Parts: sequence; C-alpha cells; structure tokens
Amino acid sequence: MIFSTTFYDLLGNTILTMIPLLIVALGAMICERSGVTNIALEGIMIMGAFVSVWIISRLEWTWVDGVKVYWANTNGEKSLLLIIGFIIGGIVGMLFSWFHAYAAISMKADQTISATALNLIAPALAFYIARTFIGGRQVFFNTSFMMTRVGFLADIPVIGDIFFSRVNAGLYLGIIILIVAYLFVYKTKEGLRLRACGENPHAADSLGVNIYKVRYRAVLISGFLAGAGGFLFSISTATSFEGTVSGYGFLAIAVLIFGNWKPFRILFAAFFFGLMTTIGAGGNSIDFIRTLGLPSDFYPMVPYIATLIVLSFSSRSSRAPKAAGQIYDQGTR
Amino acid sequence: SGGNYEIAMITDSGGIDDKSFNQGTWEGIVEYATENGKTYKYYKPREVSDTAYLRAIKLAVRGGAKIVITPGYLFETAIYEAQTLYPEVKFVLIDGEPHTADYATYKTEANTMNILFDEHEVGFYAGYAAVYGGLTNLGFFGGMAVPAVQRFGIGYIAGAYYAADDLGVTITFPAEHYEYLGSFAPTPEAKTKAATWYSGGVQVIFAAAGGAGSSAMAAAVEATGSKYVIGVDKDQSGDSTSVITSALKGVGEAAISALEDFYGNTWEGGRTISLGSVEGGVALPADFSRFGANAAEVKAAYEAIFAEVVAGNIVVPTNDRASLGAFLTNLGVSNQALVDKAEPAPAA
Amino acid sequence: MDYIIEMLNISKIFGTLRANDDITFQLKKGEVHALVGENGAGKSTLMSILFGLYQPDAGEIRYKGEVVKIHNPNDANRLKIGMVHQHFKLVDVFTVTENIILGMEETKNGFLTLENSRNRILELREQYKLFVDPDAYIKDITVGMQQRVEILKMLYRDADILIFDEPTAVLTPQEIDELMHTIKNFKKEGKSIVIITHKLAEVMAVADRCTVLRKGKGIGTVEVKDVTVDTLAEMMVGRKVSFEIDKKPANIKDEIFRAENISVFNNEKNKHEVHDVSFQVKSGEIVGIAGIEGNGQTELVNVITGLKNMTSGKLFFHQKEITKNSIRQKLELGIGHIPEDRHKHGLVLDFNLAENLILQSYYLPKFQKRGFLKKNEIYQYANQLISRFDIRSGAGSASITRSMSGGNQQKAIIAREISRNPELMIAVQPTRGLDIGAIEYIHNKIIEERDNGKGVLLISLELDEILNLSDRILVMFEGEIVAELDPKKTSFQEIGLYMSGSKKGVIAHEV
Amino acid sequence: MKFKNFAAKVWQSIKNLFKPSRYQAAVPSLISIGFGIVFGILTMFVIWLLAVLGVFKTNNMPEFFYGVGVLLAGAFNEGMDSIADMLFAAAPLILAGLSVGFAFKTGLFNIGAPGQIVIGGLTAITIGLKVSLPAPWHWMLALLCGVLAAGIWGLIIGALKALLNVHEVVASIMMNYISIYTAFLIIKGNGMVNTQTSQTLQLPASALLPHGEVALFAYYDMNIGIIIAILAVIVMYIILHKTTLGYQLKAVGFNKEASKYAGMNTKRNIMVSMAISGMLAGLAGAILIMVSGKYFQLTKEAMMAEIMSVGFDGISVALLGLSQPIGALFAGLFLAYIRQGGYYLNLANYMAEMADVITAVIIYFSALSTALYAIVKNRKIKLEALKKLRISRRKEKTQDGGENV
Ligand SMILES: Nc1ncnc2c1ncn2[C@@H]1O[C@H](COP(=O)(O)OP(=O)(O)OP(=O)(O)O)[C@@H](O)[C@H]1O
Ligand SMILES: Nc1ncnc2c1ncn2[C@@H]1O[C@H](COP(=O)(O)OP(=O)(O)OP(=O)(O)O)[C@@H](O)[C@H]1O
Ligand SMILES: [Mg+2]
Ligand SMILES: [Mg+2]
Repeated sequence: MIFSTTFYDLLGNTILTMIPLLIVALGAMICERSGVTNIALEGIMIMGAFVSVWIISRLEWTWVDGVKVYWANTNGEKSLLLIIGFIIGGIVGMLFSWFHAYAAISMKADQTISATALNLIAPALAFYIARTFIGGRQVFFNTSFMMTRVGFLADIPVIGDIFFSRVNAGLYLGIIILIVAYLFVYKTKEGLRLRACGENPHAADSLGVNIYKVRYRAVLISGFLAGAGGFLFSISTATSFEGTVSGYGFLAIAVLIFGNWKPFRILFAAFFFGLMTTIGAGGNSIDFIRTLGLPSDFYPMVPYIATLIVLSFSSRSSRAPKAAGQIYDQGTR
Repeated sequence: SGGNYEIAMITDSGGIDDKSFNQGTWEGIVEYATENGKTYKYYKPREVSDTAYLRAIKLAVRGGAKIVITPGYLFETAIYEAQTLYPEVKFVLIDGEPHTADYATYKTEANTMNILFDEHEVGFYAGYAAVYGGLTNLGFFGGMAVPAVQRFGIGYIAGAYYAADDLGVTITFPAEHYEYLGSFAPTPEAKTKAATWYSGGVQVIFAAAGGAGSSAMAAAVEATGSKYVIGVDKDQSGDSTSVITSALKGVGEAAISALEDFYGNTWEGGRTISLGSVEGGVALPADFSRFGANAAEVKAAYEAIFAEVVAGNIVVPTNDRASLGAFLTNLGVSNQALVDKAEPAPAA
Repeated sequence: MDYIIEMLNISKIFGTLRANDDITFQLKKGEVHALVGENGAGKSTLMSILFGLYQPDAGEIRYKGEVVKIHNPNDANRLKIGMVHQHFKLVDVFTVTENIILGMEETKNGFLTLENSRNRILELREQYKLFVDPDAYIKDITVGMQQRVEILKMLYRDADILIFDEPTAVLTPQEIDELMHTIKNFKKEGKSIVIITHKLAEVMAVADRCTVLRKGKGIGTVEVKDVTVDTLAEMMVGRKVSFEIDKKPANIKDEIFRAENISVFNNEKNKHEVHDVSFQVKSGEIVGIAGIEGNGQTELVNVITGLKNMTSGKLFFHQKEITKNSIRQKLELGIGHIPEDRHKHGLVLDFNLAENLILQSYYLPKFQKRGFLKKNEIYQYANQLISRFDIRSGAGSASITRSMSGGNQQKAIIAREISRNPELMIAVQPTRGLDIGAIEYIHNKIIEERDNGKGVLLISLELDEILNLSDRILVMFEGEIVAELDPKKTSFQEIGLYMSGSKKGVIAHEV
Repeated sequence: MKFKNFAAKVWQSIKNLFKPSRYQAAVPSLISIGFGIVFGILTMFVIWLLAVLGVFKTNNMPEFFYGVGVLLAGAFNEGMDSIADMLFAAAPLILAGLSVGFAFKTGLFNIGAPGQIVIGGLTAITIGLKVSLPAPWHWMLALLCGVLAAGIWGLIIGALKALLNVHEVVASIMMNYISIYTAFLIIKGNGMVNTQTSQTLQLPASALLPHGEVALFAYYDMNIGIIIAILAVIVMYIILHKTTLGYQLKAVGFNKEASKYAGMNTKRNIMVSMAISGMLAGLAGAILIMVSGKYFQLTKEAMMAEIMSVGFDGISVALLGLSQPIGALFAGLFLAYIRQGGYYLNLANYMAEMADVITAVIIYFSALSTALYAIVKNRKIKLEALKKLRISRRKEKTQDGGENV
C-alpha cells in the first residue's frame, strides 16, 4: 500500500457515513427540484429501514432441525439479500411517501405539516408493530454490506485498495444512483420538465406539462431512495435495528441544502460530512488529533461545527428551486 | 376494570426489550409468573424523572400490584418514597438502594429488597478469558460512567492483566481504547470508533453499552482478521458471530428468586443482597466454542479462576480507581492513564 | 361567414366575482381581432379559457363549427391555438431553446437531444425576423427578446390561431412597429390573431374587428374601419374620456435632488448597469426618464432610494449629501417612491389595507405609542385615504390587499406615497397595465404634485406617458443618459431612436 | 380617563380574541382532532381483534372498551392528580409551540427549538448549581439566564441566515447536535455530574420553580410552569398583534422586499425574531428542568428522548395551533391531555405510544382538512354565484333576445 492504513480506514468509514446521506439527499434533490419540499425523510427512512431489515432478518436464516442456519454466506448470496432489502426498503418508503405526495400535491396542503406528520408517525408505528408482532424493539440481522474483495479489481494499486477491497457495497449503489440521478435531472426530458415544475410551474403548465404527475413521480422517487437509504443506513451501522436512524434524515436535508440542490455538490457535501464524522468518532485514536488533547465530548461536535463553518462561507450563492414549497394552483397568478 | 396484576414491573426509558437488564428482569418475571400462574404486567413511566417513576409505581399499585420490581438505580429515589407510602406492597430494586434525592439518607424498609451485582467479577472473567484465548489487544465500550458499568470495565482490566501475568504475555490496553460513549444507541459514530480501534490493532472490545455494542459487532464482522466483541448482561452470541463470549448478569434469576421468596413467604426485606460468583449472579456462558482451537483450555482456565474468586483467593477490584491501581501494581503493571479513564476523578 | 373559433355565452366565476359573464366571442379565419376593455374586464380570463388554462363555468367553444372541449393547453395546441401571456411564462434559469421545446422535447434513446429543435428555432427566427440567441438564458435577455421567445414558442408548435395578451405594454415604438409588422405577416400567412391591448391606436393600426368587454360582460364587436378611437374608448369605459391632459406651464424653482456620476457595476454580468449618470430634479418639474426596459432605469431608481448599493457617485437632497443615508432616512427626508413592481415592493399582500397604508410610517408617534400600535388612528387614517383616493375593495380598511384588483392596489400605493407628502416623488411605471380610467386619474395626481411645487422623477416605458407628463425628458440607453430633450421640441420617433441607441445626442449638463 | 381608554383597549382586544373569525380558522383543527381520535380508536380495535384472533401472542390481553375509556378520559383519570400532571406537562409544550409558531409567523422555520431548549435547561442547571441565592431570586435568575442564553443560541441561527444567507433549517439542525455536546462539556467540565447516575446533580430547593403543597410528596408535579406559559402566550399575542415590533416582524415574514422598501431593517428583524423564538424555547427548557427529580441524563439518546423531543413536539403544537399564540395554548393543553390518556393505556394493556400515533394522524389530517375546508367553502360560494348568474341571465333573455352585435 502507498498510504497508511489509517488513510484507508478514514476513507472506508467516511463512505460508511456518507452513502446513506448521499442517496437520501439525492432523492430529496429530485423531490425539491420538482417544487415539493420533503422534510419527511427521517420518517420515511425509519419506515423503509424497519420493514426491510425485518424481512431480511427473516430471510437470512432457516431452521435446520431446530437450529438457526445462516444460508447467506458467500458474497453472491449476501449481495442478493442486500438487493432484496434495498428494493423492499425502497418500495416501503415509496408507499409511505405517497401520503406526503397526496397531501402536498393533490390536496394542496401545507408541505411542512404533512411531512412533520410522517416524521411523527413513523417511529411510533415502527415501535408499535415491532412490539406487537416481533415482541421486541430490536430486529437483529447478520448481513453486512462489506465486500472483502471485488475480483481482480482489488489488485489495482491504491484504487484497488480504496474501492475494491473491503468496501461497503453501498458505495457502488451510491455512485450508480448519483450518476443516474444526474442524467435523469439534466439529460432527460423528464428531468427538464421536473426542473421546469420546480422553477416555474405556470410555464410548464401552459406548455401542457402535467405538474401533478411530475411532482408525484418526484416525491415517490425520493420516497424510494429515502426508504432504501434507511435500509443501507441501518444494515451498515449495526447488527440490529432499534427504530431509529439517529437523525440522518434531517442531516440528509442539511446535505441537500449544503449541496445547493446539485448532484455533485451533494456528493461533496455528503463526503465532507462523512469525513468530519469519521474524524470526530475516530477522534483520539488518530494521532495528530489526539495530540490536541481536547475533551472527548468535543469530537462528536466536529462534523456539525465544520459544516456550519463551511456553510457560512459557501451559502451566499446558494439558491433553492424557485417554486419549492409553494402549492401549485392554476388559479393563482 | 384495569385488572389486578399482582406482579408489576416498572420499565425505565429502555423498555422491556432493551436487550439489557430491563429485558432480563422482564423475562425472569414472565418465566416465574407463567410457571406459577400469577398475573403480571409492566408499566412504562410518562417520562424519565423521579416524579414520573413514582406515578408509575402508583399506577402499578392501582393496577393491583402486590410486588413491584424496578430495574435500575434511577428508581432509588422513587422507591424511597414508595416503600413508606405503600407499606403493604413489596418492592424489589435491582442495581440500587433507596435514598433521598440529595443522598442525605439511605433507608430500606422491611417491604423493600435491593439486589446488587458483582459486575467487576464477571468483567474480570471476561478479560481473563479474552487474554487467555490469545486476544492480547483489548478495548472497552461503556454506555456511560455509572458504577455498574465501571465495575464491568475495572474487572475487565484487572482480569486481562491478571491473565497476562499468568501467561507471561504482554497485553496492549491503551487508555484511548477505553471509553464511556455517552450513548447506548447503534450509530455510525459508534461503528466508526470500533472500526478505527480494530484496524488500530484491537482484537476484542468488551461492549457494556447496549445497542452501541451492536455497532461494535458490525465493525468486528467487517474488519480484516478475526476481531471480537464481548457481550454483556445476556448471552449475546446469537446477535452476531463476532461475539466470543458474554458477561452474564443474572437479573432474570434475581427477579425469580425474589418472587419465590415473596410467594414462598420467605420474604426478608429491609436488606441489600449482592449477587456475585458465589450466588451464581454473574458468570460467563458455558459455551466457549467461539474461542476456536483453544476453547477447551480457556474453559478450563475460566473454571479454575472462577473457583479462585469464589474461594476468595482473588479479590477483584470494584469500581474505585484506588483498588484497581493497587491490583495492577501488585501485578507489577503500571497503566495509570487507563486507571484514570476507568473511573475519572470527579472534576472540582 | 366561416368562424375558426366561436366562444358562445362563456361565463367564468372566481369566488363571487364574475370575471366572464355570458360573453360571446367569434374569431374569423385570417383576421386580426382586437380584444379591449378596462382592467379586470375579463380579457385574459376569456383567452385563458380558449387556451385551456381555465374551464368555463358555462358556455361552449366551437372550432370550425363543431363543439370542442379544451381541457388543457395540450388540447389547445392540438387545435393549433397558441398564446403569448400577459405575464410571460418563462423559466428564467433555462435557455431560450429549453423554454421553447419544453413539453414537446425530442429524445434519442432516452436522452434529450436539442440539435434538431435548435435548428428549427433558427429557421423560424430567420423566417419571422424574431432575433434572439437560442442559447442565451432568459434571465439575461431583455423583455422584448423574452416576448419574441414567447412568440417563437407558438410558432414552434406551428399554431394557426395566435393570442397576444397585451404584447405592446413592454415594448419601444420601434419594437411595437416590428411586432405590428410581424402580426401582419402572420395574417398574410392566413393565421388568425387575437390581440389584447389597452392602446386603441394599435387597434386602429392592425385590427380588422374589435370586441369590447366591460366588467366581465361583452359590450359588442365592431368593424374597426367603421369606428373611431373615441367611440371605442366610450364603449370600454362607458363614458366619454379625454385623452389630452390639461397641464399648466411648469413654474420651476430651485433644485431638490441631484445625482452626480452614479455608476453601478454588476460583477456577475461584468458590465455597468448604470454608468456615470448625472441629473437633477427641480421643484415644480416632472423629469421623465425614457428607455427600453433593462437599460438601467430600475437600477438607477434602486440606487436613489437605497434598495441597491452604487459603485460610485453622489446623491444630494437640497444640496445636502445623502449618498450614505439609509432607506428610512431618505424616506424621512421626503423621498416618495411608487415602485415598479407593486407585488414585490409595493405591498405586503397578506396585510390588510390599513396595515399597508402605514408601511413606512407605522413607527411615527401618530400611529404608535411606546411601541403599541394605535389601531383606531390607523384605521381612521386608512378610511380617510380610502375615501380621498377612492380606493375600492371588499371590506374597506380591513380587506386583505391580495384580494384587491391591480388598479386599486396601485391606487393604494399612490395614496400612501402622496399622503406622505414627499418633496421628491419617484414614480416608476405608475400606470403599468392600468386602464384608461385609472391612468387618467393617476396622471392627474402626479401633475397635482408637480403643481404643488414638488419634484417628480417619472420612469416609464410608455412613451406617450413620458411625452404627456414630462417637463424634461432624459433617455437612458445601456445604463447611460444619451439625451436630454424638451418634450415640446421632440417627437415619438426621435426618442425611439435614442432609446434604441441608434442615435446619440449632446447633453447640456447643468450641474 | 386614561384608565378608560386602557379599559376600552383591553375590551377591544378581548372582543378581537373571541372574534368568530378566529374560531373559523380553528374549525379544521377541531375536525382533524376528531379524525385522529377516531383513527386511534379504530387502531385499538384492530389490535384488540388481532389479539383475540390470536394473530399475535401477547402476555396480557388488551381491553378495548376500558382502553378507549381511559384514553378519552385523558387527564381526568385520576382527578386532580392527573389534571395537575397535564398542566405540568403542558407548560413546556405550550412554550415550545409558541417558539416555533412565532418563528412561522415571521416567515422562519425554527427547527432549532430542541437545541435552544437544551441550552435553556443547561443554563438554568448551571445557575442553579453554581450560584447560591435565596429562594425567589435564585430560580428567577436561573430562569432569566436560561431564557437569555437560549435567545443567543437562536440569535446565532438568525445571524447566520441574515448575514451569511445560511439556510435556517440546516443551521438549526447543526446547532441542535452542537447543543447536546456543549451541554455534556459544560456539565462534566464543571463537576455538575452525579457520578452514581451520570445525571446532573439535584438542584437546590431555591432553584426549583415554586410548586404548591397540593403535592403528594416532598417533590411535586404541578408547579407555576403553566402560569408562566399562559403569561408568555398573552405577551406573545400582544407583541404579534398590537405592537410595532410584531408589525415589523410580520411584515418581514410576509414580504422581505417590501419591508426593505419601506425602510425596515430586514436583517435585524430576522435576527430579532430568531432570538425571541429562541428565548421562548429556552423558557420551555428551563421550566422543564427546574423541577425536583428531573435531570439531564448524559447520553445522546436520553437528551433527545427526554429534552429535545419537547422541541419537536413544539412543531406539532405550533402547526395544530395555526402558529397563533392562543392556538399554541390550546394545542399544548390538548397534546398533554391525549398523552395523559396514552399513559393510562398502560392499565388497559395498550402501549402508551398510541398517543403519538393519534397526534401524528391529527397533524396529518389538519394538513388535509385545512385544504378540504377551503375547497368546500369555495365550491359553495361558486355554486351560489352560478345560481345567481342563471337567474339574472334568464331575466336578461326575457327583457331582450338581443345577442351580441
Ligand atoms: N385566478 C384568479 N382568481 C381570482 N380572481 C381572478 C383570477 N384571475 C382573474 N381574476 C379576476 O377576474 C377579473 C378579470 O381578470 P382578467 O385578468 O381577465 O382581467 P383583464 O381584462 O385581463 O385585466 P388586465 O387588463 O388588467 O389584464 C379581475 O377582477 C381579476 O381580479
Ligand atoms: N380600530 C379599528 N377600526 C376598524 N377595524 C378594526 C380596528 N381594529 C381592528 N379592526 C379589524 O379587526 C381585525 C383584527 O384586528 P387586529 O389587526 O387588531 O387583530 P389581529 O389579531 O392583528 O388580526 P391578525 O391576526 O389578522 O393580525 C383587523 O384586521 C381589522 O379588520
Ligand atoms: Mg389581462
Ligand atoms: Mg393584525
């Protein structure tokens, strides 16, 4: 290796924190670019994570004469499980976000209110169901997103070490989603219409673009990514899910705004935040930081303070989609 | 209605499924009650505050409770009030002793029984087994710095160095690999911390930190080389393949024996019993298979050291830095930094 | 006679208001049909219905004789109906091309391809002489160009029935001429055109027939060649209206306000929005600033009032320098400002009328005591202004301004500014989009101010407004004052030439 | 004479208070409360049914009818005790709701209330433990400092927005996390930790909010918190609707550009309203913690679940209360009431979280019903207008068949 292990760990752990943020924030970007704000991400993540993790935990083992036997052992089988979980999480998130879409788009309701409602109900509901049907808050699972080696690619120097050995499979998903999201928003006609709806729905409407359809689609997409992101988050954070995504839904909103509603700036924002979190958590086992000899309660603050500092320099030019958060009503002129 | 439920448990914020002693206690109660056909139920307080806990106890009594079991030191003040308020009701306080909010007066009425555990002993076994099993680079996650958790940690340190001394190996346990996280939740932060430690060479982390332990397990599974976690309170080997052993704490058994006393009219309240190795309150699980090749020796060594402790030949330091310091010096070890971390000297 | 479009007995209701009340409108193939009426007469609404933006509550639409339902603009497009809206419907962060193709994009294996569309636009541009850069961003081009984009939108969807909603309100005489020319071309090609306008001269110039609306009702349709401007005006307003303003000769006294070498540099566009502008306003005169939208008038005004910072230059009020004064200080000194955009700057639409009438003066002892609002005084004051300036609204002083008609919103602003009794009144586009009645009223108010020895700085895109009111005319082009003219000695055409930069004059600076 | 005007003013504002128009606005909230409770009851029924059918096994059968009883009985389950509990619990909720609602009224989304609550509580604790003063002064000082500190915490967010254009939602979220660890730092750094429980130390009696001796025990449930909250409501109502300050803040909230045009200092106004919003949250935090037997627990989760949650509840309260001070009062009381009911569900073998489900559903429906209400109203108006139209047209027709020229 050319770099020290700590360097690779730093990257590895950064990726761990960054990927769910990236994916969820990208979803939110698509949503807000269509003119609908979505602060329900936290709730949607919880819902998606809860159901998908639950199902995964049921799928991953079977009883062989009274003994739990994990069948998903090889990378292949694990990946399969992960794909399943990812998709289930996404679908659940999608269904859940429909409530937001219905209220915000069809009913022209206040978007903050309906989103807040979803944030409220998700943990309560997950908790309730878990208690009642699983008999416990936690859902334990055994699947991990870590891939030891990705074939020959792992042998490429540096690149291989960073991207293809001991990587969080989420990384690939994240990158794929990033690229797809970018192409969708900037290179397709749906994307053009999406942005038009977020900037000036009246213009889009007068050209026969169906605002409602575009916005529904956008909200559901963000629902899917938030749900799937929730799954990624919990599966790569621990071996159990306890009905919380510890505020990462809100952090994703921060990342979205930090990223100025643009895909690659969102990537940067997520990476920056992930890096800071890693430094904060790795804290006193990273030598050059330990030498500072700060109180241990200072380290967890690092990512938030750092983000605020960066924001106060970078926010001057930040610009939200013009129509974001505004109810669209043909009548109003 | 509202029913009459004779056996009542008040949960703390964790709830009956915290995979820790709330759950342990609850399972004990359920086991006893179902076997003996008693009515039982748990109550969740409105919030975390002495007042709310007391109200919950009130509610339990209103619900027909004859015996109220409360897990955790947070109930100390509430029980202090309750025991005099409801002399006809029996109270079992696990991990604590009743006292006033300002700690001025401790008082345990005849209708109250306190159960403490010798976590330091099981911590000791955990550390001992780990090192004996060849894991010489250690770390510790504590949820927060309270006596029970500190006892786990201090015993762990003591055990580790004791084994090192026995085997004549040197172990690595720097102060920065011993932390009270200030969190019981599984978070990326916790996992990152564990991952960083593991790649820094740590082989095993004793996680007395609830869900944060689960993050350590995730990190262990994904780390290169074989990395392990030592579970806490219950046998957590089922939670992850990385759990090499667990520091058992018999809260369930404690609850059961208390109930047996109560229903067998052998209730002796007004006292604090402390359950250690002798009483079978703390131990490691019988299954050592995860130690792999040398599972057998480790098991044997553990049983030997267990006997020593029971016999009183080894006095495991409890939750004060002084005794830990002394213990280490006897072994000819000096790791003051670690000792300070284990029980921080209260700031001025 | 074959009608291509017939709108029969159309009614449209907003809340309790009958925007269209049993209107019948018939468009012949290949004719230019003018649609006139006061503000709020229902012109835009009627055409929005034809374009599928609104659904009529009663009545039917016929296309070439058979009944059609137009549920949305797509249906309209299918019938080859296109519309240039009064308030342009453009996405300003998109390029011209993107704006034009939106809704009928071409894709190659899933991805957007602009090439063909772009070429098509270039062709249309040549064919109709509608010059605009297909790759420019809307936010960077002038209103005139934006209108061309709107027209190109229609042509791109090769519409045969073209609706123009007040297209000339924002154009220079030259641009207007061009537009009229273009419209005639369309007619030659056999397209049918509806043009909504307040300027009867234009009706006379291009229209074959004219339909007049008043207060949501159809007053009638006439052959333009059979009528005069006055008859049309009378049909619109329901009474005789005088066009020439009786204006006493100005009696000009000493200087009130002076601007010295004002410059505003825009870093993003990397050019001067205002460059080295100097002028003065004397007591008792109206100084008119003419110019095409986007030549620095807005920036100049914002600098004077303090909404924008200048790069260099000085401002003097009664010879005292006020360059660094805050907006409030300027207001207190006695500068009144009728803003260009009544919704953005003029009013807090969610406040009621009373609350809006004290927007700059709420903190004065008159309306406030130890931080508490004197509600009674406030509402009394409001009621005074309401009666004095005859502001009409649903619930009087307590009516939320959002619910008021544009004309009355403007009246409210003018009432507020005049009643603050400022030394210098800066009036930007005071009559934009208002009807003859309202315009007449506001012009008289402005002249009243001047006759009371106030100084008035009038910025307008409407040349005849400038010519009729001003005692002195400054023309702005690309941020500079290119001419100072005497309204009695100059002409429409001359000013137009200066405005479009094709003529530069020597300016007698008297500073 | 002077007194007369004053009395008149008061009377006017009281009349204003009870203007039917205000209740008009409340109708959707009431409808949705109805919806929410019905939904809750249905859910409880389903759970009961599933339990009876043995779809899931449970240690104790839920008791449906009894459960509905205690839920609806809410704060009346244990007479005075539970009423006291409700008022006690309502006070911080009301204040948090005021905080968020006030920010809403002035065009800001103060999702930073949770952090400001932490700072308010932290400061109160610090003053309580580190300063020694006789009774009234001590708690008053603690309360005051809590309010001010949180005000500054809010001001930071406001300043970041006004001066550096940092989106207040992001700033708030960051500040929330920062507040937790700031609290830990200060508490541990100054030996305010109870090493036995890893909680903050017990506050001295002089630093506790006064509480009546209606109490059951030495320490007590109901205290003057609710009175403080009501005072705050009145003050905020007056500020918002009767003062130049409120006028300015609302103006800037509604239309920043126009306010600037009118010579108001918009940047300052944004900072001021964030500061005020923060102060209200700080007040909530202080009265939340200045209670015997209530502590900061030094874990992230505990801080979120026990302290910051009040701030997030504040959002619900504000929304349910239509961002109006009076609204916050009622919404706060209602939330406390239903939570109380949820708490007693313990007895009926339902989980207390049912209350949260109900609240969430209520919020959701309040979003819908506001819209629905508007739609229905417009449709009614429209139909009438149309009827008029037809009639008048029939008249015209009969007068003259004259169609357009
Ligand atoms: N979407 C709407 N909601 C409510 N009222 C409306 C709406 N659109 C138009 N109106 C009202 O209907 C009436 C007719 O409006 P319209 O825009 O058709 O008038 P107009 O003839 O175009 O006036 P102008 O010359 O100012 O454009 C006006 O009083 C207007 O306030
Ligand atoms: N002195 C008065 N004269 C006439 N009408 C008044 C007077 N005072 C109040 N009103 C009417 O009563 C309404 C409510 O008055 P006020 O503005 O004091 O209440 P508010 O609480 O500020 O209303 P909002 O909640 O809309 O701000 C005002 O909108 C106005 O219509
Ligand atoms: Mg119009
Ligand atoms: Mg008001």
